[in-house]
Amino acid sequence: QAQAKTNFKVAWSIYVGWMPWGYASDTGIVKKWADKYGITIEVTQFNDYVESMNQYTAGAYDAVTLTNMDGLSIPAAGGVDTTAVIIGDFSNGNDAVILKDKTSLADIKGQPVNLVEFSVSHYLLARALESAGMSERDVNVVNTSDPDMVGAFQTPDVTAMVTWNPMVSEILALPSATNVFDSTKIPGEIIDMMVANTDVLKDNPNFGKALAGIWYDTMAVMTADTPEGAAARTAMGVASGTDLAGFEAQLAATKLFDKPADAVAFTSSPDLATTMDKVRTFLFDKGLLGSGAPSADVIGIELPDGKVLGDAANVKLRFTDEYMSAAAAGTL
Amino acid sequence: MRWINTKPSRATQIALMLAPFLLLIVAYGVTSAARLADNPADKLLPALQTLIDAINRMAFQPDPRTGEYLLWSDTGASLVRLFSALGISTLIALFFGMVIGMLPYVRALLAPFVATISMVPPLALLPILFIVLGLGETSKITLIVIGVAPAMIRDLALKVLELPREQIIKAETLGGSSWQIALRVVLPQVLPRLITCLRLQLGPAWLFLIAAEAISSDSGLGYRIFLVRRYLSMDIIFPYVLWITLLAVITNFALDRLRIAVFPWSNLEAR
Amino acid sequence: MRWINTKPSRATQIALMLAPFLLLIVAYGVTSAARLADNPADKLLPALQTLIDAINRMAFQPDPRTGEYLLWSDTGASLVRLFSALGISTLIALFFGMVIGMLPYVRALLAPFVATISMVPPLALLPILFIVLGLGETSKITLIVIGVAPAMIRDLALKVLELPREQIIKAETLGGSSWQIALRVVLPQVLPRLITCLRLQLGPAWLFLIAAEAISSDSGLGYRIFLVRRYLSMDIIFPYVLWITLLAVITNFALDRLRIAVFPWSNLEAR
Amino acid sequence: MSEIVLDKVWKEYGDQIVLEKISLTIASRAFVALVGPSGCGKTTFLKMLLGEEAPTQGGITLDGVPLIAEPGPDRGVVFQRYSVFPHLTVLGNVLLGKVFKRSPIAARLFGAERRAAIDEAMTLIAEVGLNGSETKYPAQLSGGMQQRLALAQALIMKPKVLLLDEPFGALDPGIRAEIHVLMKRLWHETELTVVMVTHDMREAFTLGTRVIAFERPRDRPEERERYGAVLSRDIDIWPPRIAGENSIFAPDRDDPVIPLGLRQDDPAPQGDILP
Amino acid sequence: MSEIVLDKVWKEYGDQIVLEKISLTIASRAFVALVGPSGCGKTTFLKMLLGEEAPTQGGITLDGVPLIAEPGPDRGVVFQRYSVFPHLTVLGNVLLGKVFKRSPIAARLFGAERRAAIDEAMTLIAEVGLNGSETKYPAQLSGGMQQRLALAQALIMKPKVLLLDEPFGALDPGIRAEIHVLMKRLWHETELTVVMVTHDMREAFTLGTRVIAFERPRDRPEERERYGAVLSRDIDIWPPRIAGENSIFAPDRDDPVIPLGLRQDDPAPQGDILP
Ligand SMILES: Nc1ncnc2c1ncn2[C@@H]1O[C@H](COP(=O)(O)OP(=O)(O)OP(=O)(O)O)[C@@H](O)[C@H]1O
Ligand SMILES: Nc1ncnc2c1ncn2[C@@H]1O[C@H](COP(=O)(O)OP(=O)(O)OP(=O)(O)O)[C@@H](O)[C@H]1O
Ligand SMILES: [Mg+2]
Ligand SMILES: [Mg+2]
Repeated sequence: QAQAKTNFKVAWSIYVGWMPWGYASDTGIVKKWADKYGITIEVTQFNDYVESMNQYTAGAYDAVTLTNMDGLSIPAAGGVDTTAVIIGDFSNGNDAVILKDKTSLADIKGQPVNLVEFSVSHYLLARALESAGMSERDVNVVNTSDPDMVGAFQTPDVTAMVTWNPMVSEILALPSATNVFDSTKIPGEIIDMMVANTDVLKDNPNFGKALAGIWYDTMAVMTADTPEGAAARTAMGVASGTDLAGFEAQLAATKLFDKPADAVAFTSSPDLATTMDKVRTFLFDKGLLGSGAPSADVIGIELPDGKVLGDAANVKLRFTDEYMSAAAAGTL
Repeated sequence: MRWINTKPSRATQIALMLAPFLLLIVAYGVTSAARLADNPADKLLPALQTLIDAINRMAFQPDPRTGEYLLWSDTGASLVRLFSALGISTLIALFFGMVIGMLPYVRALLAPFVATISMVPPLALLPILFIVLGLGETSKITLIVIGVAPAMIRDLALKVLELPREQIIKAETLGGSSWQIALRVVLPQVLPRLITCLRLQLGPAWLFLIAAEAISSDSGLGYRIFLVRRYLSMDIIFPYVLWITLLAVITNFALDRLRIAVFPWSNLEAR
Repeated sequence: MRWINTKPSRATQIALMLAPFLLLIVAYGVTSAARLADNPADKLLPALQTLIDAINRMAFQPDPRTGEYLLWSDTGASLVRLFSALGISTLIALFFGMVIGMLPYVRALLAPFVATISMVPPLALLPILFIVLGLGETSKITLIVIGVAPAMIRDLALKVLELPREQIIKAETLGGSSWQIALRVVLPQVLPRLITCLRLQLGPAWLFLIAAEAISSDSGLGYRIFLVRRYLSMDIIFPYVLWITLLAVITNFALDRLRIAVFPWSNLEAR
Repeated sequence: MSEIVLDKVWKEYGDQIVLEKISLTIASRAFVALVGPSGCGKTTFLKMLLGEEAPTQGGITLDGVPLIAEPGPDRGVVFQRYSVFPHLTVLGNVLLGKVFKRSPIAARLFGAERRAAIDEAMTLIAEVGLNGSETKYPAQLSGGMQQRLALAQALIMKPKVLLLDEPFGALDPGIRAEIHVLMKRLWHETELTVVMVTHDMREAFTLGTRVIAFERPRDRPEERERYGAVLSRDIDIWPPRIAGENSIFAPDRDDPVIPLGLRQDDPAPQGDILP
Repeated sequence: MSEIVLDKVWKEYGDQIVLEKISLTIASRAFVALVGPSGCGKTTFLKMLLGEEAPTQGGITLDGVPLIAEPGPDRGVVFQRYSVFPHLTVLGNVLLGKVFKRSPIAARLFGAERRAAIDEAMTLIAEVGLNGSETKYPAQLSGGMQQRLALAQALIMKPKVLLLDEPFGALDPGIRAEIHVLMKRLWHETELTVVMVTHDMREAFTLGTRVIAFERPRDRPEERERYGAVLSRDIDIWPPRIAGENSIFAPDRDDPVIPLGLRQDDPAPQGDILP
């Protein structure tokens, strides 16, 4: 299917950890790196996260931003061999379980919980319930679309909600809302990354390198404590519908890997395997690894050290530090 | 012979009628096969067998989690919402359509307002709706009503106004009061039109139903479509879309039969 | 005097017309003030001043990122999509409406298909559309066309069929060929109806536009509404909704004027 | 008694003067035929008698009492079209007036009251020659039968005045002749003052006791707005027709010509009407 | 020459027999008036002559050649309604036939060709008494003027046969009388064979050279489906009317009664038509 080619399409959707892609595209960083490798990269913004993944899975895009869990359950389970090129950040408070007028996680028992079903919120809820010795049977999940979470929380019949930023900070600003469990309690388990089609990447390693180059260039600008850095953060804030302060609040809840070395270290640590095992077990329980999946092992997950979690003959999700290492080594 | 005068025979007509549907199925089959040859796990255009498996799973096997037959429970939930909303819209349209159409004061008061309201995009007002009405069935039904009722009111008020003035005068010379004329002259004549008008709103009603279910729900046809859309499970989406289409076609047809059965004179008029 | 015979004076009429709008504004003001007194940070019903600030920000101050005036660039982007889509739908409807209405063979072939297609909920087909057509303007425009054209085709074909058979026969006795009759007898008579039919589809067209922009876009009125919906920024959503409503009302009115200006005879007919 | 007196009646629509200074006394039980060119204000005149429009100046009295400014059961009306209710059967149409009278809230009759009303309606239906068609809808009747129905429907109210606006204008001549006979009989037998607008001189002279013509004395387009129509002719038929009495001079002069024996007022066959 | 011969023509719709075994020869330049009760198949008969419907059995020839099975420019037609195009002005309506003939693709004329066609059309418009109204739309004309327009529109094609289906049925009697005069003049002056359906006996005898009646011999409801109408009467008018010649016996016997001097065919005033 894939061959050497020069035109690549990248999809991203609006989320704090992915806003740099829009900024990079607007400010010419993408073009700079694409030119360097003699390719063109078309960066497309999606308003709807699910649609961006679907488009990638259906082959309309070469790379997309998504979370580790969705990477496994959507493209990988959809038969598209996918490689995580860049581990951009992990959620460190961006996702939260919020109760209304109650203050402890244990109070969630028996309540309806509004969340985007089968999303990382659902995973976070499962981990939260697990931590309190409960299971999903103790609550009643109601699917609710993410843009409407803030409005929904203010309605009388909503008492518990799991969602992510920017909705979390909007909701927590309401007097009745309490954060009872958030992703700081499960650090490193909700990972935001840029993935690409493995075949495309294999035939066009320059594409991966360009992506890494773009990302770390942009990181350098946006994390700088300079007027330019503030301007970049302001721009990203506005593009995501808020302002500088709002955006920085979201950034604070995000463990951004602005140095490639940190990302390499995170990717290579054995914790990743543990995390992915939890994730795939969760997905299997929910029947999201394919309707006929006999066990959580049905899809193979390759780790940077070459070890495979699950079916080695059906590896569909690969973690690699190749491109991030190259960035760290300055060999892009 | 001119093209406009050539008429197909009965058999040709049936063949022609079926042709585009068959063509669509064949085109689907071919494209699907081609994509699957490329990537056997492709989900966009599942093979026929996959579709049948999915239908079988959704319609005839209980869901392991809840023990329900999903297609039927989804259909039930959606239809309850749809028909409640359409019922409410119909009553609202009937009341406001009649008073706007009959009473000049009310017409001056409400006609421009309803015309403006009918132009407001209801989806944009969803957050307010939720907060005022909560996330339950009420807000879903209300969304459909808001989306559908203003157009019905306008349509019906227009129908009332279109009643020949002669009829109203005649009714007055028969001693009818405003109320009696409303009850015995206007109402029965707009009822069949109300049904026609309801049929026209079936499409929008389904649209708003799906939109409402996409936003917050735990069952319903639209809920299921948007839930599995997350996994690009076209094997479920396609049958669901076909099923919705079928339900809409049947409702449409049944409403028309109902009109003819209940108001036989309304069909005599047509010509 | 019977209620149906009491008529408001011109002045009363205007007062009555404005009343519901004023009432709405007052109701908003009161509720908003009450909510803000409760929680000064409440975002659901912003104070009037907040709304004016937001309008000022969106309409009259350049966006720091792009230097554009957002309201206008959003409006531009949306209107280009809307009008392209409506233009294309109109052409499609005109062509298919006329051939279905005029040619019995084409009618047998396409009428049932179009009727079925018009019942398919287009929102459910969005993923396929985006994959087949990409995410550019094409797929957004196509969604609107898919949502709007089948209904227009049906409506128009019906109008063609409703032309008195006598007229067609008369045209034939004047020596007209199928083509000439289409061009000089049928087309000019369905054109005004086409405009009416377009007006009826404005509501749905906006709906689909907003839905398409909600999924993938980087400008447009619907895009902006969905973007800021995450923050419940009603201070932006309300003005945008009002603005969309206003645009729809103006378009609706302008199309009707256009019809009367271009086809003066179509208004003589009305009564 | 039902004498109508118009005293210097003017009617204007906005700037347009339609009728100018009409003064007229219509005797009780007269049959006035009103003729005049199209647009001269005949319908407007009738609407003023109905109470549907008010005169701009001047007054109208019925039996000396100013006219009620709304159509009511004392004045019946039959128009050229739309005079019957398409959603009611023949019987339903004729019953309606009775129902309105007896049942102000439910607008429906039950039991004995209903049976009495039906009896009365059936008599009237037979009177206008529609027996056998009681359960049909107007769309299943021919044009002539529909106008008969409209007459029956109006007459059940026993109005003092019957106003007819080109009631037979849309009928074919054969059917028209038959309904003329009926009309004349009804006028003879019922306590009615009739005002009928018509375009047909023959009809005016066949039915009326008095023929009145409206005309615009100034009718150039630029004058249309500024001058209205006036009463231009007022002819009493001689020898006089008197309600309830045969003409002494020529008992059968008013008979219509019966054409060639084709039954033109037959109901159209069902197949023609049902789609 | 335009002789129409019908040879044992039957017409059935599905199981329903409408016309039974009609054999008839219509001489060139005849004016046939066709009468009969509603639903007996008069329109169906006309449609067969038009080519709009085909006989179930039997054949129709025009000048010895089997009839083309489609309406065409050799046979003109005027219906009771919908005979003119509402979206074209008077001039546009009359021009249309010329335009169709000369411009097969664009269906529009330009320059000298257009001017010539307009001249011809204007003559015909004057002929039917519509001069001055060239730029009006049909909705701005009275019913009588619309039918005059329909005649002019049909006649510009110089058809051999003119088929009229109750052309004047919807007109008021005064207007009808005027248009009768016109119709007769046109028939005298043009090379036309006319077949006219009418409900009005007087009209049939005033205009026709021959009056034909259709009737169902068996017309009980249960028989309607099984038996069609037959040609029941065929009367040649005597003394004969001959196209292009004045009647020797009574040169003015055919004049219509001119009523009371009211101009009943005046165009309705604009205010009445514009909403
Ligand atoms: N509601 C109205 N508003 C303004 N003008 C009106 C109204 N009704 C009638 N007219 C005008 O008054 C004049 C008389 O109309 P009317 O209908 O009384 O005429 P008519 O004699 O009944 O004509 P016809 O023979 O065509 O029925 C016309 O010029 C008409 O345009
Ligand atoms: N297209 C058709 N299909 C089936 N039946 C038809 C069709 N057209 C006419 N008929 C039937 O044929 C019979 C004759 O109809 P036609 O219209 O010729 O009558 P007509 O003599 O013109 O009547 P009218 O005086 O009412 O115009 C009627 O019974 C009618 O129902
Ligand atoms: Mg009138
Ligand atoms: Mg006929």
